[in-house]
Amino acid sequence: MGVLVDRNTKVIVQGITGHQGSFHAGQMMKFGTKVVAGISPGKSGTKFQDTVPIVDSVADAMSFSPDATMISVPAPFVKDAAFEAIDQRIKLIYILTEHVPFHDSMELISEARNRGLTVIGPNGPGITVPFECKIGIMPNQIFKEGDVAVASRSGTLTYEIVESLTRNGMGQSAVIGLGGDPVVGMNYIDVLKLYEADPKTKKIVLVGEIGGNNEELAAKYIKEHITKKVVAYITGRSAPPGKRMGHAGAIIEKGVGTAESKIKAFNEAGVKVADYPTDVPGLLK
Amino acid sequence: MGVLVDRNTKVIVQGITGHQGSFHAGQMMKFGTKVVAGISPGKSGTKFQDTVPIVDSVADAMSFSPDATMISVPAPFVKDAAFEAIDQRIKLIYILTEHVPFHDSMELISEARNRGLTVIGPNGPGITVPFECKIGIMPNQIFKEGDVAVASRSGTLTYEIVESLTRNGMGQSAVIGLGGDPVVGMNYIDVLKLYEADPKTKKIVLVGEIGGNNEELAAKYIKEHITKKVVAYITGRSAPPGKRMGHAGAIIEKGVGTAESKIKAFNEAGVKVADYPTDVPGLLK
Amino acid sequence: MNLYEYMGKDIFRKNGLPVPEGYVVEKQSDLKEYRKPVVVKSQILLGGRGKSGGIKFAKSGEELKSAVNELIGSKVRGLAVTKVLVEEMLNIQHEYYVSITLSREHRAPILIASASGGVEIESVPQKEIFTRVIDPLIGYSDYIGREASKFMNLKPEIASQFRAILKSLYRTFIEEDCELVEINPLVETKEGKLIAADAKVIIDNDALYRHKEFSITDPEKTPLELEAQAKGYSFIELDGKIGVIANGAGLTMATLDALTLHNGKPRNFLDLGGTDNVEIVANAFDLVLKADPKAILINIFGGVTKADTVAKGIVEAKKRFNISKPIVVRLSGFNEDEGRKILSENKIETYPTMMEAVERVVKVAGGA
Amino acid sequence: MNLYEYMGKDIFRKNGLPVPEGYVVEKQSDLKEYRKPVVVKSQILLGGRGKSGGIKFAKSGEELKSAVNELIGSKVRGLAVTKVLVEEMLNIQHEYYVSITLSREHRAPILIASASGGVEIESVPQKEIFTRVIDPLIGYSDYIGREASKFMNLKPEIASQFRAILKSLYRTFIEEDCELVEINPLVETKEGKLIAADAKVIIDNDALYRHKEFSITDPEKTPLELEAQAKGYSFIELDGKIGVIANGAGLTMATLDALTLHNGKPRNFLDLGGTDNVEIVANAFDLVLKADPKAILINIFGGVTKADTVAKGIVEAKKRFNISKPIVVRLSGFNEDEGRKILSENKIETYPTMMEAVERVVKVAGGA
Repeated sequence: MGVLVDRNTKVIVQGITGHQGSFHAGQMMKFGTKVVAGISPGKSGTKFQDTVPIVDSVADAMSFSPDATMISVPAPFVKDAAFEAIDQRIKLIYILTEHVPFHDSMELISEARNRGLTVIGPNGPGITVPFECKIGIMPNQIFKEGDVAVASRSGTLTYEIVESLTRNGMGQSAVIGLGGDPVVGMNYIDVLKLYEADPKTKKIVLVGEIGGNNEELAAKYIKEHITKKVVAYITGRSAPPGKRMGHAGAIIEKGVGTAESKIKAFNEAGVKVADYPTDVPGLLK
Repeated sequence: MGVLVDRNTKVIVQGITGHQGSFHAGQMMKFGTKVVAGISPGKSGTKFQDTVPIVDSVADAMSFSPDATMISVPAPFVKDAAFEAIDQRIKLIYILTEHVPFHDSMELISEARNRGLTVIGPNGPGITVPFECKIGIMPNQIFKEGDVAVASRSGTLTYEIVESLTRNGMGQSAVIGLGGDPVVGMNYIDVLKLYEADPKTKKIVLVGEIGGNNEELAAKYIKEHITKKVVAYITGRSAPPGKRMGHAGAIIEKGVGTAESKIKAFNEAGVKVADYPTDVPGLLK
Repeated sequence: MNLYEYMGKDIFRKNGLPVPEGYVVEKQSDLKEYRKPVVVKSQILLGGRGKSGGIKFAKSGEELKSAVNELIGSKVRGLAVTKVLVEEMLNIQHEYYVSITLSREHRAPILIASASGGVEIESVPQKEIFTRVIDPLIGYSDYIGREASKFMNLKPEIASQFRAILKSLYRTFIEEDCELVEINPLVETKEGKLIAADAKVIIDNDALYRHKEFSITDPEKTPLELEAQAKGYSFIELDGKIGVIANGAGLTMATLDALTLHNGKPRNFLDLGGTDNVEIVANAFDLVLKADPKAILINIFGGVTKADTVAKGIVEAKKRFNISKPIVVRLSGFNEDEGRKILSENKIETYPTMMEAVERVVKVAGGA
Repeated sequence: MNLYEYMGKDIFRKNGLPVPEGYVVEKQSDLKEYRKPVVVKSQILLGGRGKSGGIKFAKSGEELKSAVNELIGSKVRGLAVTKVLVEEMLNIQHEYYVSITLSREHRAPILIASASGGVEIESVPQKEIFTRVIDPLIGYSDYIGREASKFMNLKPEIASQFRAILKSLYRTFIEEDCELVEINPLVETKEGKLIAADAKVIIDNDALYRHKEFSITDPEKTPLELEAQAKGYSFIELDGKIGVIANGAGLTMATLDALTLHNGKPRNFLDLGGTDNVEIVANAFDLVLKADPKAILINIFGGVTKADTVAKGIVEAKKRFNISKPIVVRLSGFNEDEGRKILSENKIETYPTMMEAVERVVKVAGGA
């Protein structure tokens, strides 16, 4: 088993006939992911790309014994879709959608945790274990199999760093995008535990950004519990306080969550922090 | 360990300065129950019966390491008191209060179960393991130590039957009053599991009443899982349909939950059903 | 507390559920001008009104007047009709069933729905009924409605209305502290609209303090039961001869059962509850005496309620109400010796067991 | 979305929270007759208004008029004052602090309260601050308020008001989809009443679709930012010279960081998001051009956004807006070769890495 997923992970896609859902389901299949069914209410009986059966509900998809779901429905419907997946006890629930009200996320994540289920996202690029399984939207071509695990709150920035690793001959054991929202299912600490336990992972890259204190908590956790080498990159150094940089996660409020505070915390935990994304491979050596 | 409680069980009382709370806390202590603290907001620093410290909150009572709580506060405040106990992860939560809106009970019981905690009640007489521990309002003088376990939805009727057992030389290993409300923390099946597992218990008495289908479910469960001898008594045979007999549990609606249906279910499960409460000891022989 | 259809529909309307246009009529002068065909529905708390002549149709002003005339003041299924609901007649395409009630087993709300509505749900085959337990901490979510409407084979335009109804119905169930909210039939009109043609709503009595608007009178109770409720007693009138006062709902029911098994018929159910107050005992007699029984049976197992307190209450009541009817008492439990002593000093018969007391009271009341 | 104090107080009032009597004034003619001493408070979205002269007291009609006169049209902490809130003056006995906000760590609401209010909560010692994470599936329950009021050492009559306020404040937080509801100071008056003397409310932007009443304009945004928002772009004006278009919030921030580390100052933040639409790329230029930068840097890592689409968008924008300012492009990822080809055919500079592009744009923009 890789980190959370592997080549046997059976995935369903809630919203498979949508613009995003269909594009990324197709890309996932090209990557090698076992997409066993798609959900699109009212379209049961049809097939996605002539191979993947489409059903009306997660309940109906249970005959395919899915291990994971990708939720790609409009933001107002995400909570409902997530509860539908939780109700069927889908073990891994990845939410692609952005702009989900965080009150909805709080509720659905609380309930999933009560039931012992894992949520990734919302508003993140998902999880990739090259070349076992990809659930999410990371570009297929940037990966290389290897021993570096990446955890990031950002999407494109993750790709930038993963590509830079690949270009420098450093393959990845797992890449998880936590999501850019203030409330997400997995925080760094949850992912760090998985990476520490994963035999394939030798080194870890954390990609952080301004806002909140999850990087600081991660730094503390690394100091106390992580034996593997960790390198970090933090973005938002140049962001003015109080301005929201693009996604809800990235904001500095009342001096809390500045890049300086995060870099300091990492340095104190013995974690080197790269100035530029492209400096990450060098620091990993 | 007895059923759920024993002589080492540390009990707190939420509402210890109330009319009911103080009377029954006193009786429990006479029985031998370890009442370690009482809660009465605003009265911290004082003592109950010169011995039991009174504190303002369950949080403050945690220094006494309680295992169980008795909640005896007015019905509108029960949900809050229960959440307070749940928040502190008190393992056994007994609710004495009657007339708790069942919507409140649904929520608090759901949450307790999510956290792996046990709720007894609302609106029942509690739990007694003679003479280890009594939490609740059963009269002290009716018990005798022995091997008959009793589960009942009713209060005074339980005493009637327990006294009748004692008078016939049959002591009790445990007596649990489930509570007369339509929504209670423990159903017969939950209690039957405990009694089946309890080495001290040899025989089981179920006291049921009209309303709902919990007796029918219990009968089915007994047939499939219980190896010990079970005798039942059902009250409400003479109740007219649609009339609510005293507590919310006791009502016959649309032919569901009649005494006939329950007696039939027990008979089919090989459980003898007494006509009168005083017939129970004879059937146990 | 069972609500009349018109009260249920008021609640539905408040919570955004579609109901037919209509108004309540108690007397001819309440009638509004006739405009279109209407249904005139007796407001009683029993089903089967249609078959019992409690529902009439009117296609003219004259028919409306005469329907109201016939129904108000009549009896339907034995119940007096004091109000009728006058509603627009629906062009019925199909009748569905939907309700939310409590699952005691799951300690959670349960949704029940069927494409076979308009009849008692008990008569619908199990395989045509959709049921779904709802987690009370999460509540209704739209996917449940999608599963239900697929099960019921609803067309898309009906399904979306149906899901909106489920959402509002669940909110009603929660916000109004209901034991039951039932729409039967939920009508699909020929115009393609879903409308709640009936409304059955039961409010949890224990939650009435949060819903003052309903707490005035419970339409199902007799005047004496209402008086008892106001005085804080759990009291039900029955049709026998023997007045009963006991403590605890279970023990009181067991007492009625024992009477019945001994061919004695109880006149009432009265649960004293847990009390150690003489006045509460004495006043219970007032209620039972108003029901005019042949004899009175007291069955007390002392716990919270102390036997001596009950004895004092009985003595007090005997004096205060000058009771000459036979009183048979069974006293056990906390302070029983003292209680029996008080009673024997006042020449009131006591027995140590329920069985003996029951046998005795049936005898003094003159059998069934 | 940050709300002005007066908007926050409207929400408080709607949710049953006690606020001072008061009204909003935009011009002298809005003033009501003077009756009792009042506070006149500039409506701006920064704290520290008192120290900056943004709050005035008036003990006569004349003083009120002149306070309004002085404040409206003035600048407080650099922000133009267009509205003032005229409120009854409170007889302050004590000032408390209370707020509910999001704990990202716990993915749950967190209650923060202190008996030391009226100052920035950051300046209050940790041991004087009560914090409590609230389970979002359960919500606020009164015992939390009892623990808080005990911690704060409140007298019983104040404690019961405080608990009622917490209950309403939590409801406000949930019902209005808030990121923050803060009352600082929560005033205890000499008359023994608790009143919210200030109101800070932040609504989750992503939930604004459920709260149409707020979605008109975000008072914190510049006109250009509002225009961008209306067009669906995530856009922030900054004070440098180099226009920036990138995709993904993280990559865009990283681009600004890289510029800054190279002594280049960004004029803006613009996250294209994930798009494969030429028009969306072209229109992004319109916004950036309106901010009048010295040069424009495009940094794209193709994924959802395809590099060739972006290239076409850039070419289209260059033509449509007749751009003569230097444009420096970095293109990577999905369809990068095709994208670079399109650009080089149109004589637009491209670089394969972010670093090279950043170095180049700082140079052509003429340094910092």
